[in-house]
This record gives sequence, C-alpha cells and structure tokens, in this order.
Amino acid sequence: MTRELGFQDVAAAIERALPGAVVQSSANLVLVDSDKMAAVAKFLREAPGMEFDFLTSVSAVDYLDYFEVVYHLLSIKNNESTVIKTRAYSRDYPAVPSVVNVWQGADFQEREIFDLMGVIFTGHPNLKRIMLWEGFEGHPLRKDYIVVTPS
Amino acid sequence: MPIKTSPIIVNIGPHHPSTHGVFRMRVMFDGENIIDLEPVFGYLHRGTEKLAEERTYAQIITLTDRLDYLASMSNNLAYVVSVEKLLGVKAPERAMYIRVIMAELMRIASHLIGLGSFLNDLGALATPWMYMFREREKILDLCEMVCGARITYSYMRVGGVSMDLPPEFMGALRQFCDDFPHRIDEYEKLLRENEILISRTKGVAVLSAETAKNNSLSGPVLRASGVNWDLRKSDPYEIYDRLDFEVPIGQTGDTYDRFLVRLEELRQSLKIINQCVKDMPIGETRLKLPALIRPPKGDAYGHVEAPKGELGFYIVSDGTIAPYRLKIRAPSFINLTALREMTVGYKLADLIVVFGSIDVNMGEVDR
Amino acid sequence: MSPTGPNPNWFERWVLDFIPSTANALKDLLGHGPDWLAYILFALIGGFIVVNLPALLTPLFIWIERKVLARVQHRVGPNRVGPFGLLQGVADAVKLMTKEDLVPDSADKLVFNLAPLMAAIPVFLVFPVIPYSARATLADLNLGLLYIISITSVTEVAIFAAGWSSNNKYALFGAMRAVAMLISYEIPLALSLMGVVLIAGTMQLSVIVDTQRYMPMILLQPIGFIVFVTAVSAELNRTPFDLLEAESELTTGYHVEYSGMKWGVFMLAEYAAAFAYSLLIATLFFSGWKGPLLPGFVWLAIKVFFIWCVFIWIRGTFPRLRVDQVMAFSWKFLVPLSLMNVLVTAVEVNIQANQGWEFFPMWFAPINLVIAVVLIVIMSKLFKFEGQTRQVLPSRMGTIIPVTQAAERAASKAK
Amino acid sequence: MYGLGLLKGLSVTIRYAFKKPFTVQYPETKLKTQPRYRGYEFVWYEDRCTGCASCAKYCPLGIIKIVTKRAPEANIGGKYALDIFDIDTGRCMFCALCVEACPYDALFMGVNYERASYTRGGLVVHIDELRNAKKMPSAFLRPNLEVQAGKYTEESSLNPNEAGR
Amino acid sequence: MLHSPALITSGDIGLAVAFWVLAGIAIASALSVILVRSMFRAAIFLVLTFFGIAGLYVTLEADFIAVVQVLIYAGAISILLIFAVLFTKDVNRGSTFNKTALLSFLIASLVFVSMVITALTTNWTISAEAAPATTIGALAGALFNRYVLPFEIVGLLLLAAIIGALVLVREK
Amino acid sequence: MVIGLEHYVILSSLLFCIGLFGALSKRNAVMILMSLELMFNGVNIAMVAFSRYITPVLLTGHIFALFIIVVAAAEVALALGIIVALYRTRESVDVEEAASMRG
Repeated sequence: MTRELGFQDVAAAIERALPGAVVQSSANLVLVDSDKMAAVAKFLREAPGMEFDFLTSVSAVDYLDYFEVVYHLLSIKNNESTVIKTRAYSRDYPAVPSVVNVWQGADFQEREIFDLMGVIFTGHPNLKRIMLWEGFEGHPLRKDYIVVTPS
Repeated sequence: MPIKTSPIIVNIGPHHPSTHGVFRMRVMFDGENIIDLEPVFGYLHRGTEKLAEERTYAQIITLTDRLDYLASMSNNLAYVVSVEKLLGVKAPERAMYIRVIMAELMRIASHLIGLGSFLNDLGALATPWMYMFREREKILDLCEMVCGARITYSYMRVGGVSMDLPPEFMGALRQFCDDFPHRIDEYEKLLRENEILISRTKGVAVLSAETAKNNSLSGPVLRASGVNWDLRKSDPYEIYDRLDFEVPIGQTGDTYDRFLVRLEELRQSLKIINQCVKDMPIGETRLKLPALIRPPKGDAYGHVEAPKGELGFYIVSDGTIAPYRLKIRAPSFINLTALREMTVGYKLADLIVVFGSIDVNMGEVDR
Repeated sequence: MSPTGPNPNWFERWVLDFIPSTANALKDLLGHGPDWLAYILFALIGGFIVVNLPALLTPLFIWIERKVLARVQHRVGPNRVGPFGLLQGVADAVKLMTKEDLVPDSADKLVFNLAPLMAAIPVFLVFPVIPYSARATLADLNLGLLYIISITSVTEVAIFAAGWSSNNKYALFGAMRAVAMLISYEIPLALSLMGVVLIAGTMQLSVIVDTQRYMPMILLQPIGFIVFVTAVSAELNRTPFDLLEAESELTTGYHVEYSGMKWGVFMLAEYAAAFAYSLLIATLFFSGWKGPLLPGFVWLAIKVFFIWCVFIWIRGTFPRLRVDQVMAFSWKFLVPLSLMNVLVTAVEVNIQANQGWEFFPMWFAPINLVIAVVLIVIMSKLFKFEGQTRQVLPSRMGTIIPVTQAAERAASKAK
Repeated sequence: MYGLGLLKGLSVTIRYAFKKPFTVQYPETKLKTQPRYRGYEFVWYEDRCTGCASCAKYCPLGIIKIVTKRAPEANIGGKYALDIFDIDTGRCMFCALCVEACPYDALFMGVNYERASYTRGGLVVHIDELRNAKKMPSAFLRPNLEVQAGKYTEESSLNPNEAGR
Repeated sequence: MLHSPALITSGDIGLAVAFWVLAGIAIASALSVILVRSMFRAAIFLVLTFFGIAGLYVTLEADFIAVVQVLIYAGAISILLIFAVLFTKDVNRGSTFNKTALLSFLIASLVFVSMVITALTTNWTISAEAAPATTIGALAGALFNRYVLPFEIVGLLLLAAIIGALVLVREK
Repeated sequence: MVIGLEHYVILSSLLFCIGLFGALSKRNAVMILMSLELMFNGVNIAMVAFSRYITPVLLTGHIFALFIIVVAAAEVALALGIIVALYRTRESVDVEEAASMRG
C-alpha cells in the first residue's frame, strides 16, 4: 500500500531545508510559495527521506481568486506519495516555475495546463499550446471562460 | 566527411495508418534517420474536463467511457474509485469482485488490440491482428452479456455496479478462461521466436528505468524498463491485495520487452479472473446512495492501473452535484512524453514500431 | 525449336498450328499487300495475346491472394461479386476505371503519367518466353533466362520515376528504398539461377524444362531455390520485404499519389509480375509443364497455384524487415550463399562432365540437401542481425520549430 | 539457425487456413443479442408513465424532449398526459441513465439495432412511434425481465403489466 | 524474334522498318537527353535511348549484346545516373548549357560531317557470311580462349573501380 | 530499301556527336556523364555493326562492345564516386565551379 506522507511532516522537512518556502500547512494541505516551487521540487526529488522520483500528475484548479497548481508526487523507491500545492494569484499573468528540469514528465502536462488554464510555467523550454491550435483565444478551462456554442 | 543532406520534415499523421487514430508527428529526417520529432496533439480534443464541470457525478461516467474507448470499464473503475474516495465510502464486496473481473477483461482486450496493432505496424499484414481481434470479440460478447453494450459500457456506478452479473455469465466466462490460454500459446508460437520480429525490436528504443521514471511513464512501458511498479501491487485498490498474481518486469526496456510484458500480462490477468471467479461472494452489488451525489467540499485523487498505465482522476468538489474541477491523469498522454527521447536517432520504420509499442489511445491522449 | 514431347496432345497441336496458320491466313487475307504489313499485323496479334492473357488472369490471381489470405487470417474473404467472389477483380477494375484520375499539381506530369506504363511493360514482356506446354512458347529465346532478368530490372527505373515525380515525401522514401533494395536483390536473383543454368547447360527455358524430365530442379538446387524465392519476394515487394509500399510506414510508398486506373496499372504490373515469377519458379525448379497424365498447361497451372499459395502464406505470416536489415540480408547472407551454391554446382557439373554421364545423377539430390542445410546453418552463425544502434544522440529538449515564446508573449500582452 | 522461428509461425497460420472462418456474414446471419442488450428502439409504456421527466433530467445530453399537460381525468398520483415525448437517438449514447432514472419502470432500452436512416431527423423517435412500436424491452437495469428478454420473436411483445416490477 | 520462318523471308523490309523506327526512337530520345531542361526527364529519355539501341542490336542479330545492354545500361547504369541526378540542387531546371555551347555544337557538327563523309566514301568489304544463329556460344568460346587475358583484366578493372568508388564515397 | 552498314555507321556517328555535343556543352557533371554514355553507345553500335557486316563469324566487334560496356559500368561507378566527392566539398555538381584549380 502506498503510504501517504503526513502533510505536516513534509511541510516541516521543506521548511527545514528551504526556510520560507511553505506558505501554509495543515493536515491536508502543503502550500508552497510559487516563487520557490522549483527549489522545492528539486529538494523533494533529491532529499533523503523524500526521493519523490515520479511526478504522477500536475493539475491546475481555477478558484477565480487564484490558480492552484497541484503536484501529485510519488516515490517508487519508498512507495510513498504526497501532494504539493502552489498558488498563482494574478489572472493576467499567473506564473509558476516549471518543474520540467526536475521531472521531465511535467513537460506535456504543463503545456496542457498552459493551454487550457493559462497558467504560465516560467522556464519551460517549449511552452506553447498543445491541445488547441496556435492563435486560439482564451483558456477554456478557466471558470470565467465564456463558451460560445455554435448555433 | 559526411554528405551534407538537407533534412526533410515529414508530417506523419494525422491521417496515417499507423498513428492509431488522429495523431500527428512532425518528424525531421536525414535520409531515413530521425533527427528530431515533435508530437502534435489535439485532433480528438473534446474538452472532457470542461464538460465534466457541468454534469452530475453519475453523468460523468458516460464521459469516462470515451477516454480509452478500448478499455472503458477501467476508466469507469478509475472514476468511481476516485468519487468513492472523495465520499469516503466503499463498494460492497461482490461489486468489487465484479469490477476487478471487468477491469482485467478490459486489460486483456486492450492488450490484444495493442499487440495486434503493434504487429500490424511491424508489417505483419493483419494476421496476428485478426487473431487478436477474434479473441477481443469474445470479451466484448461477455461485456454485452453483463451490461448490454460493447464499447461504451457505463456499467459501474459510484458505490457499486449498475447491475449484478447475469446468471449465464459465469459459465461463459469460465469457457473463455479455459480457451484463452491456448490462444496465448498460439500467439507466442506465432511471434515470440520470430527472427524478423526479434531483429526488428530487440535493442530498439531502449528506455532505461531512470528515464522511464523521470518521464512519468506508467503501465507496461514503465514495467518493461525494469521498474517494479504496478498499482495493483504497490497501492492495491478494490480487492487486489487478496489476489495472487505476478507483475511481469522487462529486463532491458527495449521494444521487445514491451511486447513480452504485454503478452505476459494477458496470462496474469487471466489468473486474476480465475481467482475472482472462484472466490466471488454473494451479496449486494450497489450501495444505497442518493441519485444526485453531493460529496463534501475537498479534493481527492484516485487512481487505478488501467491497461495503458496509471489512470487517475483528481476531483475537486465544492459540495454541489457537479464537480468543481475534474482532472484526468491520462496514461497514454503522459507516456508520449518519452516518445521523442525514444525515437530520435532511429529510423522511420523504428519510429512506427516504437510508437506502436507505447500503445496509446487517442481518445485518452486528447481527451 | 523446343524439344519435342512424345505425342503432342490437342492443345499442343493447336498451339503448334496456330502460328503458321494464322500467318498464312493473314497473308491470304491481305492478298497482294506488302509482306511487312502481314508481319506487323502478326506481331500486333501476338502482342495482343501476350498482354491480354496475363492481364485477364491477374484478377484471378488477386482473387486467389485475397481468398487464401483471408483463410490464413481466419476469415472468409471476397464472396459477394460473382460465384465465390470470383468477379471481385473485375468489379475492382471497373471501380478503378470510373474513379477520378488525380494528378498532383506539383508533380512532374510527364514522368508521373509515364511511370505506370514503364512499370507494366517490362512485366508483360516476360510472358512470351515462358514455355506453357510442349512447344507452346511464343518466343523460345535461347537467352530466355538472361532476357527475363534483364527485362525485369527495368521496373526499378519505373518505380523510382513514380516515386520521384509524385513530389511527395512518402513516395520519395519509397523510391529511395526501391533503388537500394531492388538493385541489391537483382544480384542474388541472378546468382541463384547460375546453378540451374550450369546444370541445364543453357538459358533456354524450354530446354531447362526438358532437363527436369526425371527430377525437378529443386532437389538439385535447394539453395538456389531458397535464395531465388527470397529474392523474388523482394522483387515483388511482398512481406517481409515490402519496404517500398510498407503500408504502416509510408502509407503506400511510391504510388501514394496515384489514383484510379494509374494506380490500377501499378497493381496490375505487380500481380502480373507475381504471376510471371510464379511461372518462372514452376518452370525452373518444378519441371515446368511436365507431369503425368494431364496436359502440360494444366500441370503448370497447378504448380503456379501452389507456388502462389506459398507466397500468400508467407505474406500472411511475417512481419516486415527494416531497410538496413533487408540490405544486409541480401549482401551478407544471400549473395555469399548463392556464390557458394555456384561453386558447389560447378564442381558437380564438372564431375558429371568428366564421368560422361548424360544426366545429372539422382544421388546428388541428398548431398545437395545436406550441403544446403550445413551452409545455411553456418551462414546463420556468421551473419547476425545487428541490433539497431542510434545514429545521433538525442538532445534533451528542443523541437523542430523554434521555441514559441508563448510565455513572454502572454506577458507582454498582460502589460 | 535462422528460419526455425519463422517456420513455427508458418505452422500456426497454415492450420487456420483449413479451419472454418469465424466471421459472420451480417445481413444473412445475425448474431443473437444478449437479453441486456442496449439497443436502438426505446420501449415506452404510456400507461405507466406519469410524465415526471426524470429521464429528461438525468440524460447527460438532454436529448429527451417532454411536453406535458395535466390529464383531463386527473388521477390521484398527479399523473400528467404527454403531448410530446421525443428522443433524439441521433445523439443518444445508450448509457441507459434515463432507464435508471425512471421511477415507474415506464422506459426501457430496446433490443433492436437496425434503425439506420438517411437523415438526422429520421433518427428522432417520436411519441407515436414509441406508442405503436413492438414492445421488446431490454433487461438492462430491469432484472425481472432477464428470462423473457432473451426470447423475443418478431411478433411477441410485452404488455405493461409483465414489464413492471 | 518471332519464329515464323515463312514471314521473315522478306526480312529486308521488316528489318528496314525496325531499323528506322528504332533509329528514330534512339536519335529522338538522345536529342531529348541533351535538350530537355529537367535532369530527371533527361535520365528517363536516356533509358529510352538505351532501349532503342538494344533494339538496334537485335536487328544486327546481336542478341546477347542486346540483352546485356538492357541489363547493364537500362537496368543498372541508368539507376546510378538517376541517383546522381539527385545531387543537383534544382533537378527540374538543372540541365543547362555552358558558355561554349555554340562552339561545341560546331565541333560536334564538324565531327559528324567528317564521320558521314568517311562512312560514305569508304569502300567497306562486306562479308557475305551469315551470322551465327546464336552468338552466345561463340562469344563464350572467344571470351574464354582467345580473349581470356583481356577478360581477366576487365574483371580486375571492375574490381578496382568498385573499390575506388567505395574509397571515394566512404565517410571518413 | 536495304539497310546497309552505312546506315548503322551514320546512326552511330550521329549518336556519338550528340553525346559529344552534350559532353562539351553541359554545365552539370551528371549531364556530362550521361552524354558520355551516349557516346559509348554510339561507338557500340558501330562495333556491333562492323562485326555483323565485316566479320560475322568471328564476333570481334561483339567482344569489343562487351568490353566497352564493362568499362562503361566501371566508369559510371567511379564517376559517381567523384561526383559524390565533388558534392561533398563544393555542395554543387557544377563543373565550372569545380575548376578552382586554375588558380
């Protein structure tokens, strides 16, 4: 059974290594400062006791006030998992550092989020639309996107 | 001094016999050698995640059918497992057995198509493909018996399955389980030692365990690279912790290993089905839940080992009848991350074969 | 003149009479017209027969292929048009003729239109030299075998012309593979027949058939047979060597831009070539039209049918090789093997000549079989399909098109 | 030695060449559908329907169109009379959620599958067609029909009393 | 090639027809090779020229040479040439003349005129002997007895050429 | 009309001169190669024609033609190698550009 690491433990470990990185932590949330996300990712991948070598999934949720990017992480070696969240508060330029250099698997997922949600992953080597075509206006998965149905 | 040849860019797809749907690869060739490759997605994009935000939890089941349409039951399973995790309920025992049987049947059906198309890409002119579709047809018959549909099942429900198995199902399933091992033997005899197949696949597109993990690959592609990671073993859901089966692991991570891993998974799935048939309890198959489910506020990530890899649903609920956000972690989509790294430097013919060996489904890639 | 059988049957007599009687009838018909007119008319009639008989039999050949392939794949095959679907080929031909004939705008139109003809003509030129029965050969050339090898080698030019003139990248890939592969397989194709020619002492096909009176050549030339069949399946673009068409890779390779009857002519040429090569294999290795009781052409038809079935069977079973493996297989496996075969056969022919035996002795057959097995085993030990190694090291990131600075663009938009 | 693996493969394929093909020629022979088959024609019992429109609400695509009016001889259950009950099967995906939603067992999936049409309009099942159609309901989500549903013939149909639970 | 002896008694006329037709094909396509702008078409016309010349060999009762012409020229050399054509940047308009075109035309015409004059004025000693029915045996006899040394030398030359070509093309 | 030796000789000289013209006046190395092949073929026709009309039994001309064909094959192989080498160094097969040895 995959053991879900206690969120508070993870938060404490991150805080120990990178002070000021964790914005908020509770029993079911580890919220990381979006500016420090790349460093946190590197730490989570390499630090002993963590070794999250597998990025299961990157998701983004639009809460209208902010965008939340959710990283589901997995350590195949220790069979442990955890969830890290980070937030981008701007609606025009919601930027979160890319983790492609840490986990290559984020490549297409981040592109998809950029395409559909409009979150910009700074440092992504090839951030462009993936599902929709170049020149598409807007980001459909945002809650304020107005769907124009063809009549 | 090599001859300076101007590279050619070829668009393979979206209409190409070997892209398994509408996939496109912009490939830069130097002669027959691939210099660069860029996958292009979106030809089948239907906006499932957006659609799900406007549907009730029960209605979304019909959307999940259309992800990996070759293994709809697995998608159903992944979705209902996630919603159950969000709700904090568990399906009745018998329902879990039924779900496992259906999911494993789906794994067999999906692998049959994956292998058949892979061999078709190798140029085996539809013969193994035809043999494998013949067996898949029997699985579809079984599914029709259970839920009346052959491709888009919409069979599972949050908190169980929509209906108990019909009485004649067990007999038919047993008959299939008795017959299918001979068919697997036949596939092995037809292909496993075939010198052409071996020379085409052995040592081609070797994917190291490190690369595979780094690229977030999952499913048979990951296991063929030698990573012992199968959610049925490492994070057992439903009743997999009670079942005795093995996870086939590849040694080198080349195309031949991916082929062999799938072939062996057929046998293991059959083994699981046989155990489920033996141990199947009698009882309820569906929890009494309200017709319109309103999960509590919060989020949950549920995942299962679908035939193509880890299929996960990340659901954010705001307490209403529809999810606030539903994110699908589609294995086919993420498995394609490594396509470029696997194929650059090989030849055109290898590209087709490697793409076939990843075994993606466009319904799931584009969602 | 071809060798005479004991008693010509009705068919043979008819064929024997046909040529002079037609010629004389034409002469009478034209009365006092010039002789060369009769000559040209006669040539036209002969040409008409030579082109149309195979062209009419080709749909039947395609039907056999589809039907047998279907049975190998555990399905039924064509069965809607005509009895047992026999008229499927006719229906397909009608369909192809009524289809729109598309020529790509950027194609080299002259070459594009010429290529199907260039592919078809050499194939039909093979049929006159094959002995269909005793004396039933339209042109019994003394160089028959060399003539067939030389005339079929022209198809490569046609295939290359088709692929190049289409101005399509897939077609060009197919054409490039054609040049590489077909030329490589010409050599084992010709070399494997050297043994047959040595034993028969001639390249005249009717005499080669005659030397197989007591024993089909396959028993004396097992290596030659294997190499020849392999090379022929490469020349015919059939799996495992169907690189030029390679549906799953190149869609259909060199004729990807062809449609309608031009495509049909390519198919006609391909299956007519299959027919011609099946006839050739029957003639060279299975004692041609010779056989007890039944008339010669019936025996030939039976043999051709079985040879064709084997081709279909192989096509229905094997995957395709990669282009470099195909080339390596020809140069490193088939060519040395056929060279050794020539050596062995030359020694045996020398023994026969020294001993003054009239015929090749039967006991060479088991010896040759053993030699064949030993040689193939040795060659398989020596020749290994190398695992493909990468040519280029992949760079970690970066794509074909310059990286879209989407983020920056979005940022500038926001400001 | 090369060729042994190839010969093995050949031995498999040749065996099939002499076996009976497994394919079925469709218009001549038809495969028997299962009792639970979710087929094309919906089966609707007007007598049992109250016009509650649960089916329309539960349909993920919203293809069921219901217009009701108060029945003249309004019975105690608050039953409505239906003016329009159209199902646009051209967009239907046969998920059977409408059947699941029906509280009175009035709507069933059908077991037929031959309803091709040249127009999209021809795919819309109208109320009259539903009224007059042969009642051959599928057993999906209606386990009580499990036995009958396998045995329909062209003529037989099921009256509403038999169909309900 | 059709063996109908009754008809070929009037061989001279048949031969004449064949000669003029084949000569026409050969000359016309040879001219096209030079004049056509597209190099690919030039190569295709070259194949046609080779075929015409093969036909001319048949009229000269040189059957073996005719077959070898088709095999070597039309089958092999033309493919090599077509392959070489693809090295040109603009294949469709690649066949251009250089500055000396006019001069070379004059030279070629002069050579042609002198050759024609020579051919017409020379008193050829035509042999009345009939050609052998099949040349292949006689050729083999001649090649392997009288001309065995040149034959071996030519073999060596071919080998040297192959090795030389390989060395030239090899990637260092 | 009787076809004599002169016909063949004139035909062969015509082909030879067409080839000569091409070889002298073409810019592209491959075209020069093709023209050379035309010249070879012209000579071959003459050889075989002489053989047919002057020494029909000895077949000397045939053997000459055979040797020419072999030499032509060797020449094409080598010329192709040279063209490839030329292409590598100059990225062009224009012979005028290749005349850089002049200075």
